[in-house]
Amino acid sequence: MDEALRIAEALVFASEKPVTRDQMAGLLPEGSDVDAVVDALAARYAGRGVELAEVGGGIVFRTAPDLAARLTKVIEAPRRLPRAAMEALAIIAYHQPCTRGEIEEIRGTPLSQSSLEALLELGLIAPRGRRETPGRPALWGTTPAFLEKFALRQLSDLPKREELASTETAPTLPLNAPS
Amino acid sequence: MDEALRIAEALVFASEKPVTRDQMAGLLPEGSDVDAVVDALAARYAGRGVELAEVGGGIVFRTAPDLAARLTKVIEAPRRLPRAAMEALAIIAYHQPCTRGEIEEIRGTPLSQSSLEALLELGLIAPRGRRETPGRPALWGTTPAFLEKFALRQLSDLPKREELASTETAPTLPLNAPS
Amino acid sequence: MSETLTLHLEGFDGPLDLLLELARSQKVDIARISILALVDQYLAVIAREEVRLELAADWLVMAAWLAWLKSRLLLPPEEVVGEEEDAEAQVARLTERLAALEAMRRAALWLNRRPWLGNDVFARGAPESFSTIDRSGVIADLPALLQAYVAARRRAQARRPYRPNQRRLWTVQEAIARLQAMVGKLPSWQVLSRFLPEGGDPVERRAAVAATLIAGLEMARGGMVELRQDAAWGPIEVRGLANG
Repeated sequence: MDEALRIAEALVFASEKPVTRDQMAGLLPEGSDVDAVVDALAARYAGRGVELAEVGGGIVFRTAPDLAARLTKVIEAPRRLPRAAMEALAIIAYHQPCTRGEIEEIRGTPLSQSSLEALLELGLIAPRGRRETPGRPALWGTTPAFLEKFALRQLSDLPKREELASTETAPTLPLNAPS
Repeated sequence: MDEALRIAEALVFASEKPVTRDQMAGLLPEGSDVDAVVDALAARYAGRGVELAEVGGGIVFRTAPDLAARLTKVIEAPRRLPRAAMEALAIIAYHQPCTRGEIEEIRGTPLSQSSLEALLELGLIAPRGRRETPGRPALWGTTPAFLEKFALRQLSDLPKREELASTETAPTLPLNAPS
Repeated sequence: MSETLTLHLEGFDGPLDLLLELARSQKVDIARISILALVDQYLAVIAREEVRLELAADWLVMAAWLAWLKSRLLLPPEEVVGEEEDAEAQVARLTERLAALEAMRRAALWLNRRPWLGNDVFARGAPESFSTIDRSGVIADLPALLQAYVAARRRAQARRPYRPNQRRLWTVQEAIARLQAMVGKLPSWQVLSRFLPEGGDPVERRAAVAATLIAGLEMARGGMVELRQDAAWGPIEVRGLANG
C-alpha cells in the first residue's frame, strides 16, 4: 500500500493532465486497490497547502482554495489607447457635449464605431442626450471616471484650448505610435 | 508554523521554477523562519513519492528517482544526450564562457552541429557574447535550465577539476549507450 | 603491453579519443603513461584498420606526429639539437591534453549519472500560476491626451478642402478617332478590345469599353469597318473594309 501510494503521488504530481483511475491502475503494483489508494492519497493531503481533487474525469493536485486566493497576484498590464480613440477622447473632453460627426469633422477622418465603443467600455465617456438636429445624433461627454483616470480635479484643469492651439507653443512630442 | 508550512508547500508545489528563499519569505506570514519552514517541508516529504530538492538557487518538488522506470511508462521522457553532446556540455560547464573552437580543441575532434543544437534545444546552453578575437566567435555558457536538468544547486556543485583527475574511479567506456 | 587491443576507429571521436583509451588501458595515472607504448599501440591500430583516406587525415597526421615523437624520444638527447621544442615538452603537452580530455569525460559521466529532470525525476506536470494579468485598464496619460488633441487639430488645419478626382471618360468621338487611326494599319481581323485606351480606374475602363463598342457599331454602319462575333459573349472582332 505504501509503495502504491508513493507511485500514485508521483504520477498525479508529474502528469500534465488529470490522471484517470484506469491510468493509475496500470502503474500501480499488481493487485492494488486503486480507489483505496486514491482515498488514502486524498486523506494524506487533506487540509494541507495542496489538495487532491477530481477534475474532468481525472485526479489532480490543486492549491488549497483558501491559499490560492491569498497567493494570487494581480498583475496590471494596462493598454495604451489606440491613437484614434485617444484623439476622439481628447476632442470629446474639449468640445463636450459633441456628436460623433463633430469629432469626425475635427479629426478630418471617419471615426470607427470600435473606437467609440472602447471609450464607452472603459467608462471614460457617456451619452449626454441628443442634438436636436436631423437624425438626432447622440451627444458625448466625459465621465467622472475620466477625471479620476487622468488625475484631474475638474475639466477646467485641462489646459485651455488656446494654449494648446497656438502652433508656436504646441508640444512637439512624438505621437504614440498606433498600436 | 503550520500556516507557513501550508503556504510554502502550495507555493513550491505550484511553481514551474525553483522558488528562492527570498521569494518564499515575501509570502510567508510575518516573522516566519524560512529555513525552518523549508526544513520542516523537506522532512514531511522525505521518502515519499514526491520529494523536496534544492535546485538552481531555489526549492522545488521532484518525483523520487526510484519511481522513474514506472513513470516513464506514462510520461514521455526525452532522449538522453549522445556522448559527444554530453562532453561538449561538460566542457562548456567547466570552461564557460568558451567558444566552439575551444571545445573542439579539448576533444581533439570537430563538434557536429547537431550536438550543439541538441544542447540549445534543451535550453542547457546559451550564447554569452563573442570573443574579441579574429572571427569574433560566439561564446557559450550554461543556463539555469542546466542546473535544473542535473539537479545542481549552483555551478560550484560540479566536482572540482582536481577531483575529476584522480584515477581511482576511472570510468570505462562506453560512456553512455544511446537509448 | 601484453594486452591485445581490438579497437576500431569508428568507435572513437578522433585520434585524441583513441589515444586516451589506449592510455587508460595502461591502467596507470595519465601523467605516468608510457608514451612509447602508446605510440606503438596507436600505430598498430592505424596499420590494422583499413582507413578510408578522406576520413583518415586526422588519424594519419596524428600517426605521423607520434612516429616523429617516438624517433625523437629514442635518440640520445645530444643528437637532437636545434629543435624548436624538445620531445619531452611535447610529451608533456600531449599528456596534459589527454588529462584534460579525461577530466571532461569524467565530468560528462558525472553529469550523466545525476538524476536527470525529465528522465529520472519529474517536475510538476501542470504547474499553477498565481498571477493573473489584468489587461482591462488603460494607460491614462495626460500628456498623451493633449498630444492627441493637438495632433488632431493640426491635422484638421492642414487638411485641404475635399476635391473629388476628376474622371476622364472616353467619349465615342475619341473612340472613333482612335479606331480610324489604327484599324487601317492592322492586317485582317482584330479583337475590338485591342483598341481600348490604356489605364484608368474601373469606372473609366467600363466607359472606354462602351465607347469603343459604340464607335465600332457606328463605323460599321458607315461602311468603314466590318464587325463579327463568333459566339454569344465571344470576342468581338473588327477589320477595316478598305483593307478587306
